[in-house]
Amino acid sequence: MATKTKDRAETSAAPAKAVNGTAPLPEAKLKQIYSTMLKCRTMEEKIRILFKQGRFSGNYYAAVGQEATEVGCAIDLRPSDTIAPSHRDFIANLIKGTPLNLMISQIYARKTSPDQGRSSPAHCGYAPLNIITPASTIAAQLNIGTGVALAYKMQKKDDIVMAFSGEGSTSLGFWHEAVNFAGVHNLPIVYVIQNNLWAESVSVKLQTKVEDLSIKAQGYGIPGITVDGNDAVAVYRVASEAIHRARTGGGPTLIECKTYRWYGHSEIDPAKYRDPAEVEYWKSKDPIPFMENYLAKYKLWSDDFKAQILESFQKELDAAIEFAEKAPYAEPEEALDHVYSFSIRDRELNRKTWTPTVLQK
Amino acid sequence: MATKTKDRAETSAAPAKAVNGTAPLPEAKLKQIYSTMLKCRTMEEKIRILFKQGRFSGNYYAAVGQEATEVGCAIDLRPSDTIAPSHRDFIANLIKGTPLNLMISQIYARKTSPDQGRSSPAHCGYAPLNIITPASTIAAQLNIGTGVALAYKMQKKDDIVMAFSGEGSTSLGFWHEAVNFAGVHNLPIVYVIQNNLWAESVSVKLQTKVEDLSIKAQGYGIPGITVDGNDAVAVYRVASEAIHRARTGGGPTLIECKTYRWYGHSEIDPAKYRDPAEVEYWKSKDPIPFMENYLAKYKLWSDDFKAQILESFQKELDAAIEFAEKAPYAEPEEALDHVYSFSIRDRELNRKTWTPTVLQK
Amino acid sequence: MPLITYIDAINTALNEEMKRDEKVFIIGEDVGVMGGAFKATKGLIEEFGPDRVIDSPLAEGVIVSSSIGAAMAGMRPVPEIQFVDFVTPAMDAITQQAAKLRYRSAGTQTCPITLRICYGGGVAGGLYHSQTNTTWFAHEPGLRVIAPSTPYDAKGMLKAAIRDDNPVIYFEHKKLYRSIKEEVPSEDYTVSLDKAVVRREGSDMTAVSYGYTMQLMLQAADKMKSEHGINVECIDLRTLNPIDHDTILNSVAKTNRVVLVQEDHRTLGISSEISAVIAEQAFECLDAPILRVTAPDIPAIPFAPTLEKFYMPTVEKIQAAMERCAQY
Amino acid sequence: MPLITYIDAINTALNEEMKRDEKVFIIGEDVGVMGGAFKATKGLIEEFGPDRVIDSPLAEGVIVSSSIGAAMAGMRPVPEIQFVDFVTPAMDAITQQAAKLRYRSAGTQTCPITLRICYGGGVAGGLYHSQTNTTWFAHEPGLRVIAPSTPYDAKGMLKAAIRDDNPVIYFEHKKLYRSIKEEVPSEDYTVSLDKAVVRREGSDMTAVSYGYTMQLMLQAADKMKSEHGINVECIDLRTLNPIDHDTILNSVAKTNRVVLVQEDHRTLGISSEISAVIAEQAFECLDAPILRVTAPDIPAIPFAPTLEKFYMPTVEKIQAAMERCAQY
Ligand SMILES: Cc1ncc(C[n+]2csc(CCOP(=O)(O)OP(=O)(O)O)c2C)c(N)n1
Ligand SMILES: Cc1ncc(C[n+]2csc(CCOP(=O)(O)OP(=O)(O)O)c2C)c(N)n1
Ligand SMILES: [Mg+2]
Ligand SMILES: [Mg+2]
Repeated sequence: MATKTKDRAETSAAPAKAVNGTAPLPEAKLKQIYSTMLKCRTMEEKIRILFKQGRFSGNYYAAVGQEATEVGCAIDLRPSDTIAPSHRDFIANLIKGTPLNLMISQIYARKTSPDQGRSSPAHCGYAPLNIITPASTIAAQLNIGTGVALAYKMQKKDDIVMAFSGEGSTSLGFWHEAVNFAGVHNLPIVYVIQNNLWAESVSVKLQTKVEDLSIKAQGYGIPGITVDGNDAVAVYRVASEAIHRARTGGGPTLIECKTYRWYGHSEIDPAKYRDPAEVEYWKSKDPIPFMENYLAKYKLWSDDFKAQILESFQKELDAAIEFAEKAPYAEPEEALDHVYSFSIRDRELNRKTWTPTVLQK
Repeated sequence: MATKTKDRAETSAAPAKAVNGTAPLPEAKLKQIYSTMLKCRTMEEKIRILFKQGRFSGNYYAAVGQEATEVGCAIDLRPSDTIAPSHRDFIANLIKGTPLNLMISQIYARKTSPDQGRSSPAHCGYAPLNIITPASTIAAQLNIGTGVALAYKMQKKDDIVMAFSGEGSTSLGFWHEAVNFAGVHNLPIVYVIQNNLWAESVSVKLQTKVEDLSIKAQGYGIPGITVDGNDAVAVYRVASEAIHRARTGGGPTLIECKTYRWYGHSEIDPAKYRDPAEVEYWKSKDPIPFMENYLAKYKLWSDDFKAQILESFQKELDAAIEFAEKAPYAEPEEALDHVYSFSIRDRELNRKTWTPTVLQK
Repeated sequence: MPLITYIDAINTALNEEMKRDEKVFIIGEDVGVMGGAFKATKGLIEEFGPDRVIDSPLAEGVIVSSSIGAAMAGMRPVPEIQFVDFVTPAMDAITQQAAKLRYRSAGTQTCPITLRICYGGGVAGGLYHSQTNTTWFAHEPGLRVIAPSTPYDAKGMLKAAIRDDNPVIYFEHKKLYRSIKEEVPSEDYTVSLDKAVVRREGSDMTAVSYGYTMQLMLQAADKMKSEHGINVECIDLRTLNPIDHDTILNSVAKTNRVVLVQEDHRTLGISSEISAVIAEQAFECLDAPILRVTAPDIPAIPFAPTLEKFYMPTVEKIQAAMERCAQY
Repeated sequence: MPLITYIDAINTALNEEMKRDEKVFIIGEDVGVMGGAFKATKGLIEEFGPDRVIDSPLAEGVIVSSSIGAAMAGMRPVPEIQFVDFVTPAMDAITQQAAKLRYRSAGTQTCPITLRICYGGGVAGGLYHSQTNTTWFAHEPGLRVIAPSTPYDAKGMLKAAIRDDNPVIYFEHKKLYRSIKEEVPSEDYTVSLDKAVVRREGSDMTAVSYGYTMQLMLQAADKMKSEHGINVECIDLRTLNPIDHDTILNSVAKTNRVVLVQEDHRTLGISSEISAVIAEQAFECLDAPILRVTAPDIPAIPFAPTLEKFYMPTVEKIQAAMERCAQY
């Protein structure tokens, strides 16, 4: 339990080197982290434009600004590991490998989406890669993920679960029940709190009296650590240690990533409740240039490298948008499907009328 | 935040002197604590006999063995303070001053009970003294109590709330929501966990991975302390400090009292899941002789003193039992009362039938 | 009288009640600095301060339970649940505490709270921002459950609820917020929490609904008149618990035919209870089967427009049922 | 065939299913070392160990949600809620997750759990150990809800539920646990989760109930025969969601009279839905009002014996309704 934190000083955000020595990560991994962050950013900025253009309806919850957190945590997960995403973790799909055509179909609520257009945009899951289709209910995915971890343990697998939640989610009773349960049963799960300081319009100061949310781990007897969520390498190292612990029977970890969402809670939220200076401060801590500098230091980055990633991803993305825009909606009656393992179509569509079978008595 | 505990060593149970110097409490207070504990014990042992004799039905949840905790915490509360009791805190009524006739009427579910026989025995509240009538739902009283504390703060009163819960209750989401909320709003409330090691048949080891439950306070940014729940003086000092803090705007405190229930979860539970040696160990730590020794050390105790308390209380108790046994049950139709602020009797008892008002068209 | 929207009616009622009685306070997610997800509480934190307009932690359980406790201690809390889809964490507080506190204490402890809950679909909200869930609470004696469908009622019933001594669940339909306007008195007034109301008189058929579909039902009734000369008496239920049986049964005694309309899915929606009451207490009055226009029995409103449209009751679907009823 | 009680039937079914399929496990409060508050899981921890019979923390939410997740990952969890009065903390897990997971993932993610819930009154349990609350779940498409009333069904339906691919809520009535015995096969068998069953044939009247009151209804029917020569057809609903309409409507088409019996309070109990279905789909078949025998609309069963007795349906109350129905 090397990362178990005892007091505030230690739980503060710390760059990668402070966590686990100074040896840099393999070059390929560093580049993969960077390119994935870049793709996430590109995709979400594009989705935001599509929304503003009215090309899909509903809403979208961008994680722009939080890419280091999501990528640093999830980049190494196996297909057989489970991700339990919240409303803000659409990009978890990109990281884990959900085909882009399917993801954008989700945004457009088309029949070709993994959920055939049932959930709201951004609420994307993908069964083949074990990404739980999220409800909107806060913390629900984390609670279900805890059950998946229970199964993994029972099945003696070395797969693990990574459950994302926002700092607002920590106030909810279910969150507590799940983390406490994981502690008792020493489950293979990593709880990642993306503390972006706001839950819709509510400041973290009104959520809880504590400053570093990883201290909550102490109430459950599990390791907790706070990390700079805008430093992908730091996040990666912290997450790697937690994932390793979970995989090897060491039980759950609570990671708090301090980060920030650049935009409103959703695309219809002008986020006037925030001080513009706060937004500017966090934009200046943009995780992507931060990572570029880091890579550059090791001569792993160039404008060209970036341009190449962007160019090929843009193509993929444009193709996916075209695919989704051309895809059909589900047929109206399909609303009746997948309620149960059996069909209810006949029951709902053909209601019979009874007449007396015998003469009046 | 003098009692805020930083690590395990400090949160361990500690006798009174370790908490707040060595000055003994006023003699009258010490005697009052003792005599109240004795009355609680006497009453509950009597109620258990009455149950075994089949003189009332339902069930009873005795706090025998936990008297130091309850008395030490609640003895100094004002009538205008609120107690939020759980199923095991029937004796909170005795401590706060609910008339014995009414309490025993509750046991007998008579019309003369504060709830007119609606709740199960042991679920006793008393509005004039601000004792919340408990639901059986675990932690519910604590959540409602938190709302009372919110009102007290809004109303700028210096009344406080004391909310009891068992260690099992701490696993429930609502518990977490309430304590976290009290932290954010700095409410005048004292949360007392009576950790009696068992929640029905479930060991505290299966409830949570932590050893000293007061550490959970850290997740809410409030002071937490663990105290020997069988040492009434220690409990009293810890509680006094917490009550004082709450009264003077210092916010909530979480107190864990380590204690033990001697008997089964309820009168129908033989408690076979416990090691008899464990029971014996805790019986040897009986808070009442412990207090007798303490008093004796200061020459405040004698057989005679005890006999006097018992004699007069026995009389009171016998009279209350007689009162209750002679009291009537509510009339059947009274089941329809107090659903709303208005009566539903007419609606429920006199259902009308309609016939067509005009000729057929 | 000013012409105002449904949501303005709510906002005004809150404002006026907070002025009238300093025991009234608001608590919920985003009710403060943001003025509510739909702006129902807009401007209130500026006027009454953060002690009376509390941005709560993300925890519906304690939003309601803290209100219950505060109400016990003399306050008049008006907690808010942002979407009924997220009311589940407060299920214990609502059904086991608020609904039963008066009963379990034989009337000695009470909790006059007014829990505002935003509900309803037809706004591309998808599975978790469109639910109805009125049944859970209409089924609980001890709760008053109301669901106004007009700005006038929205204001008058909210004021009455806040002054009422019982726990009231106030269902406000998000599709109504800005879709209808009505002239609403600036003076203080309240609307009874006990009574359904006849919105449109008619002798040929009784139709009953609440919330958004009440408005659709009125439109369908107009078409029945203009297209078939059939006079549909339209009852706005308004109160879902306890239900005003008399207004409905008096109407059925007159019309002998019934169409019930609800946005909720079919099984155990509010219409089921109304149907059962009629079939039991006004059987002689019936000339035709009691028809229900409801959503299909699927878990919630799916997001895609084709699917949502299939789900929602419409004027056409209601009119078709009225025609079937008339022709029977 | 051995003569066994309802609770033995449950215990045997659990034991057999755990032997048959190692993916089956149990989780709940006191299910392990204590063998359950009523001993439904007695002996299982000794036989299958604490990894498959998990004494959970006191947290109904995670009892159900961890089961949902485990089921997604291939297990067959059988979580238990000790008393339905305490199911509220699991309301989100049950209604928003279990009921909607298959739907929201278009069938790609499913959670075959069997949630056993102990319910019902008449045992001096008081307000918080006697509730019914079946409506909350019968109202939720996506859930199967079953409520066996005999030992044979208790065993066969529990086995079917565990093998079923849908989330099933299994309501077991505490008053039935030890009050009835029946011959139950030792061999493996299952009972359909789709069908109501005619427990007693009759041509004069249809009576429908479930759970404990099903047994009372049969007794009342016997009295109707012996005292009045009236043949009451008794239907045991068994499945509360989705309800088997055909069995009921076929019977009503034959008898033309209906009495519905439920232990739950009146408004929006299961009988309301059955009444509405009949009034809509078999109106022509009705010769009399559809009568409901229910508890009054009060928040829960009060403790004192006078009050509990007033609350509970009895053979006498049921018979009185049958007589009224026959005389109409
Ligand atoms: C139980 C529940 N209550 C309320 C909501 C409405 N809601 C959606 S997101 C949100 C804020 C979430 O904040 P946080 O957990 O910090 O995540 P973030 O949006 O910042 O990523 C709220 C209140 C919900 N979805 N579920
Ligand atoms: C929400 C809820 N779940 C389950 C129960 C059943 N139950 C009653 S008491 C109890 C154990 C309580 O343990 P603890 O909190 O330690 O209190 P103690 O009985 O030891 O005083 C349980 C599980 C309940 N009353 N409420
Ligand atoms: Mg946040
Ligand atoms: Mg305990």
